[in-house]
Amino acid sequence: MEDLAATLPMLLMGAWLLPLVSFALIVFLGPSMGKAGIKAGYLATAAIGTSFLLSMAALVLWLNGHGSELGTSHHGQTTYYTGQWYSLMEIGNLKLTIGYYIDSLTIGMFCMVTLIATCIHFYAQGYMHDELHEFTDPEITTSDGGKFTRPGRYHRFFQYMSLFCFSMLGVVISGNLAMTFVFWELVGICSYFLIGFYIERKSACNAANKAFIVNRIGDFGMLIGMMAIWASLGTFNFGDEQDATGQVLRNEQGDVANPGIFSHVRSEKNHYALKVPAGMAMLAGGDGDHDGDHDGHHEDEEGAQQAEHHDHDTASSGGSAPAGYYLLIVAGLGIFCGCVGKSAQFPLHTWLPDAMEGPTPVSALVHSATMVAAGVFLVGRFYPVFAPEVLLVIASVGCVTLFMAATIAITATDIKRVLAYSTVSQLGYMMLALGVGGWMAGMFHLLTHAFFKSLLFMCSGSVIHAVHTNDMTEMGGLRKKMPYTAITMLIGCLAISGAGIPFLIGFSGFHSKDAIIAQALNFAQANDNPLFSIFYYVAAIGAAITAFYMFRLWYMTFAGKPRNQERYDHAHESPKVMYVPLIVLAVFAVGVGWPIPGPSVTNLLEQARPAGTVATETGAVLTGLTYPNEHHAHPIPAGDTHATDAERKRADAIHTEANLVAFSTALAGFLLATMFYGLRKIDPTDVRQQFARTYRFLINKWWFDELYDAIFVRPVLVLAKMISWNDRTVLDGIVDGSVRTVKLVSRIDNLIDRLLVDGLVNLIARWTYDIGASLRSVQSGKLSWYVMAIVVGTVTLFVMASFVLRI
Amino acid sequence: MTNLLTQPVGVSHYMAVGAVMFVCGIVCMATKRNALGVLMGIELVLNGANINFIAFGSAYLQKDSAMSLGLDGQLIALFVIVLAAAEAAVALAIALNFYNNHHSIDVDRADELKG
Amino acid sequence: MAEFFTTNLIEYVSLSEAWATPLGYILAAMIHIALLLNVVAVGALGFIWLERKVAGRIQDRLGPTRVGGRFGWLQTLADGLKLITKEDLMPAAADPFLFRVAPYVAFCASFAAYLALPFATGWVGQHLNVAVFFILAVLGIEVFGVILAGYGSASKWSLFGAMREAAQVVSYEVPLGLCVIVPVMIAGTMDLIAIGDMQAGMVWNWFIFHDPFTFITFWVFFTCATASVNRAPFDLAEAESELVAGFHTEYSGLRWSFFFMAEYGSMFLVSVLAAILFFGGWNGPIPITEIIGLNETNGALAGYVGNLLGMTNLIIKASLGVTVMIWVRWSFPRLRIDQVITTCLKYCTPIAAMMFLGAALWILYLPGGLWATLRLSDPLGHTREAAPDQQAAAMPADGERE
Amino acid sequence: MDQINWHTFFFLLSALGACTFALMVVFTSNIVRMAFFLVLSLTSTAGLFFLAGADFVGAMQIMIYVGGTMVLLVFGVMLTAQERFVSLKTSGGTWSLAALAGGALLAVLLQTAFSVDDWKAGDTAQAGQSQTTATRIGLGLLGARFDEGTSGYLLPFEIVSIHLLVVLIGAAYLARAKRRAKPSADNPADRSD
Repeated sequence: MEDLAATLPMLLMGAWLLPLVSFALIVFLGPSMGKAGIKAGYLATAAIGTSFLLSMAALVLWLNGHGSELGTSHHGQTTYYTGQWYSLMEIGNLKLTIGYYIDSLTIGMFCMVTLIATCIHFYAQGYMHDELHEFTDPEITTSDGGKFTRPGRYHRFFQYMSLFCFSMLGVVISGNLAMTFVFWELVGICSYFLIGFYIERKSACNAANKAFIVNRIGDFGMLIGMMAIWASLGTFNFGDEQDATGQVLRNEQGDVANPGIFSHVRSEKNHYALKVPAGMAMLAGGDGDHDGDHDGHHEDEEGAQQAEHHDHDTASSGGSAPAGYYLLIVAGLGIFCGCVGKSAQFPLHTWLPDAMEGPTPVSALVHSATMVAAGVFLVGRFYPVFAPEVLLVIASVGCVTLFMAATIAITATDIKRVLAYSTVSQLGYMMLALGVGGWMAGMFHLLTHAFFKSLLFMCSGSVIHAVHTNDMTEMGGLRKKMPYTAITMLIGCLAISGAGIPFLIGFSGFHSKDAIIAQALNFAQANDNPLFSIFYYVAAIGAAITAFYMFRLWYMTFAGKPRNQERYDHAHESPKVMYVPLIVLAVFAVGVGWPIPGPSVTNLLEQARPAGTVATETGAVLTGLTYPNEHHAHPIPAGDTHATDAERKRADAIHTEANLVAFSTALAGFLLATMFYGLRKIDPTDVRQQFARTYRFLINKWWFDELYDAIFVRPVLVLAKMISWNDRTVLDGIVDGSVRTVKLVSRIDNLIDRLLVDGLVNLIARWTYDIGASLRSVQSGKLSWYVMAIVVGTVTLFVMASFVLRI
Repeated sequence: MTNLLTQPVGVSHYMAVGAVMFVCGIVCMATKRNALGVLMGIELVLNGANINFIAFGSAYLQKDSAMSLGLDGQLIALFVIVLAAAEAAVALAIALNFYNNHHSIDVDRADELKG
Repeated sequence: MAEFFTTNLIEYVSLSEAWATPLGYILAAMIHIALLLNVVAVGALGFIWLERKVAGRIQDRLGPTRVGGRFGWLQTLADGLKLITKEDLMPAAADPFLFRVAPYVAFCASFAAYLALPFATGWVGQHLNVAVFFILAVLGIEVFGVILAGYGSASKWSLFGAMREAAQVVSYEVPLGLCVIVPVMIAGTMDLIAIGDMQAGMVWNWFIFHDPFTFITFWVFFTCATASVNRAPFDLAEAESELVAGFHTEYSGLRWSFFFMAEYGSMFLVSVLAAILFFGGWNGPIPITEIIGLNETNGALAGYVGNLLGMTNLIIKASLGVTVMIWVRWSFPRLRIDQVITTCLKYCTPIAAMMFLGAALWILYLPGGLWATLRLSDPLGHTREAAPDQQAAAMPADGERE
Repeated sequence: MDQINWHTFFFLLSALGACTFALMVVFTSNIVRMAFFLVLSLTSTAGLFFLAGADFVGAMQIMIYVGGTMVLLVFGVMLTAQERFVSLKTSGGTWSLAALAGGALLAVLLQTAFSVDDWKAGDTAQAGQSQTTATRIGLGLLGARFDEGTSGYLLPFEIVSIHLLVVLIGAAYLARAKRRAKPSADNPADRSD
């Protein structure tokens, strides 16, 4: 165990820093790395590949050390290692450190990110080969109507990819909120670079700016959350301070010596139940000393009564909730704001589809598997701190996003945009899952989705590479030309649609989506309020829509007859370096979610479940809000003695219903898509005309861009014009007037200078000249004279000092 | 007169040697016309000074060892040596430059700036 | 040893103490000198023979075969006799003083460096705390002999050779010094005996295996050492294809042989230095003498035998180094002077500097070196008590060896 | 007869060497021989340093002065050693003036040297038990003075490092081969740069 505490951080640090090394090397040596920087690709790939091996080593070590605890649901403390590598600065209480927080989630994410990134690096070596020589951008015409040609930027691409991997891994491994924020922003800037890779294209430029600015809005909320947490808790660390062997440091009373954020909110003393930390209560004006006695949401009756009692006492400051509870909500919402931006949730989702302007490997890496996953990851990491009310917000946002993005995806014809909206929609699934209390379900879907979404993106890249267009209306019948791509893409579609045999086994998406729907159902059943059933229904409908648009995409691309013969004729299967990664990812897309006994992904994730989140919880403000135990959405293992028979029965029922619903909705979507596009029994254009209004609404993406344009962009432009006018007339007038005054003054000054000052200076100069002329004969140019003068001077000084002055 | 060989030496003896070397250096600088000869004189002067530093830094050359400079003497001597090396490099470069321009190494020929 | 002679002189020869003390010291010093002179002179004898044999083999010849029976092992002696009997020539335009004194300067510098060179624990002419530094410094004087010879000969070939030598040696002192600093830094002392003793034990205690940086450092050190003792392919000072014989063009007879002895003496010296700094000095790959108890704790005789074995060990290692130098000389063409300087300034110096930095960081972050670090994760259960000797090494005990 | 003090004996030997060779530097007119005597003088000085217990500085003296600076000087001498510059004669007047000034300075310095009683004799019996100075000097240069508890010489050390770098660049710049705009026709040797 103590070895793990030393070796795991070492291994993961290596995995984390290798891409940085690659980045630094490419930055300084990139252009000289082989022809047009081709070795930069090898270097970056080698770096991330080694990172993957190190991550796998870490995983093996973890399983070796903690494998025996797999699969057992636990209610106690999560196993983790935390510590710091480097202290950036300490100002008073504020400690900014580079640290780590390693649990099985971290390791799982490391393996996933590095594996996918490695595949994508290989893939990109093939995809980006155009950049190896002079690159003529087909989408740009210069002002004189010619083609725009520039030197290739192969090495720069891999430079940013390396930096991106480093940043993403930094987010995953980071041990405190401040470090997370730093790497969070690094991820943002990397995506800015990569989206704007074709910087000469206006659209790419705009998309990069959009992504960056929209993310800033979310980050502003995140900063507020950070401030709320730091001001009240005084620490940024996630976990409790540990000694070198991974044991939590304790003081004499046996309490945790330096608790992290998680322990502040869900302390060991309080049986890991959510409780407003003393710091927050104090900051909110409540009496921090009595906090431990009265606050908190104990499951037992007595605690509830006490809480009620306390509520009456502080009715003025905290309403019905305990003091500081709102601060907890603000902190949670703030952090969630950042995640909304990064994970492209409603209403900040608009940047993600535009971000498809970047090269396809970028889309696959940045905007499907990792960067947007960072938001979900942070929600998952920060889960213990979210109050039930915040979770409700998360669920609502996820629900809206899920539905909205899925509907838009139905009408999109750009192959990458379909996938982009699908990504947004799936992220909405994850948020929904987290929001309804399905921590495991959300994280599980995050991992499985990363695999099949990157696979899908890379397949689409392969298609684009072959036909040189994004437009699906110009494709069709490509499966004969590109068998590998077609099959792997079909696997990806099946996985994302959640195909599988109910109650038995299926593609990875089947298991994760099933878990989400089950928890949504569980949540709906636990709350009487029918409004909460919306989550369940939207999730189920979303599954159908997902299957529909995914198979629409596949049919339009690969099945049927070619719609554009010329493009079809030029199409060809991609090189080996591109389709081998596809096959690797396809294998994972199939099997990563299988519930094999022992080291399955779910069991691994279960180990990282934040302490106390399986217990049933209720809201303090919305007192009707109840969060059920996530374990009770699945068949409860026979060994679990905590569960009652009723709970067992209910869990089985939920499982059965969710399984069937997930399967049947997906099947329905699939059949519908087959009817429309596969067998062509129904003509899509008819339907389109029939629902013209809806179609326009969807094809224009719910008018979101136009709405933001009207609300935010135009007013800002008008304001800017007004300020500009003010600058030019008022401010410039003042400045010009002062210039004229200064000119006048300086003329007068000039007169004084020439007559008075110059006269004086000239006089001194003449004196100096006369003295110099009389002294020139001393400068004989003979070195020996100078030396002797020094000696005689020294001796004279000495004689004077000792005999005349008698010092 | 006491036999010099049987007496322990002290700082004074070192200072005497230093003084001789120092004065030799001075005379060398004053009398040599070759620029490199002058440079050698400078080296002698610096060494004469260094001997004093070492002597005062030595723990056992004075009656009262607490009066010694201790390690400071050696450290300063070290700095002198290093700076002397730097000085020699620059002076040599100047001398070579002078030689390139004047085809002579005689410092008395370098008198363009004389008054 | 001086005390031994003094007491014996007083006791048996009944000299007064005033005379016995200086005599004792002089006797002890003379014995030391005689021993060391033997190392230089006999060593040179052997190595010149070795050079001729190795060169012969490399060029598919037999080399000397006749003198002294088999293998021509007395060839060098015969050469030496011939050199002694040769006329001592001096060019008319030469500066007589400098011409005469130059060979002695070269030889004395090479020989004086042996003063501080240990051959086994405690077996050293004069135990110095800054032995490594002293040896490098004194070795640097050797170049003066060459330069004075070049200038004093009043021959342009000699002058060219001397100028090259001056430029080369001054340049190569920089990477050589940097390379030496690496093991010195690891050992924490400049005392060669302490450095040698620190590498006692199994083969992986040798500093060359301490970390990857020392491993690379050794090769740089060997290259620079080859250059600084003027051996091919860096023997620009005597490049016979261009400069007749370089700085010793005008020399003949015994004076010439002094240069030769100085060269072989220096070769052996740097090889011994390399052996002590990187290859464990007098410690074998397996501490056999330690295992069978041949050390001071088991009596003076055991210690003496152990030291003798150690010395043999060291001399074998150093001879291997010399052999490699010979091998290199007969295998590689001579570099041009600009290539020599390029090798030094563009390759050796930066590499040595990087190795220095790397080794420093290694020590800082992996205390105990590579093996100690590996042992941390040793499956056989060695725990993380990293190398207590490392801490002991940081503050070496002084003045208690002799 | 008193016991001969060996420390004094070696001191006198080295001092004699240092002074004699320094004087020979002054009185030799041949520049190469001057350099040779200077080497001997500096080596003797190193011996004095060893005797004063400063073994590191002594070795440093040999390494830097003798092995580096002097080789550099001789290098310069050879580069400029044309026949007419090897022995430049100095006028008798300069000699006498220099002797006068030097003699006065020597008198003053010697008077100072022997003016303090405490300095006249030390306790050189301790000379044998010298301790390592290299480690302490190294620490002192890096800013830690454990013997006195004061701070060391880190700043001067860094300044000297920068200084050396500047000198290196400056010397290389000064001594670089200049490409003349117009090679003078009357001196073909000028073209050889």
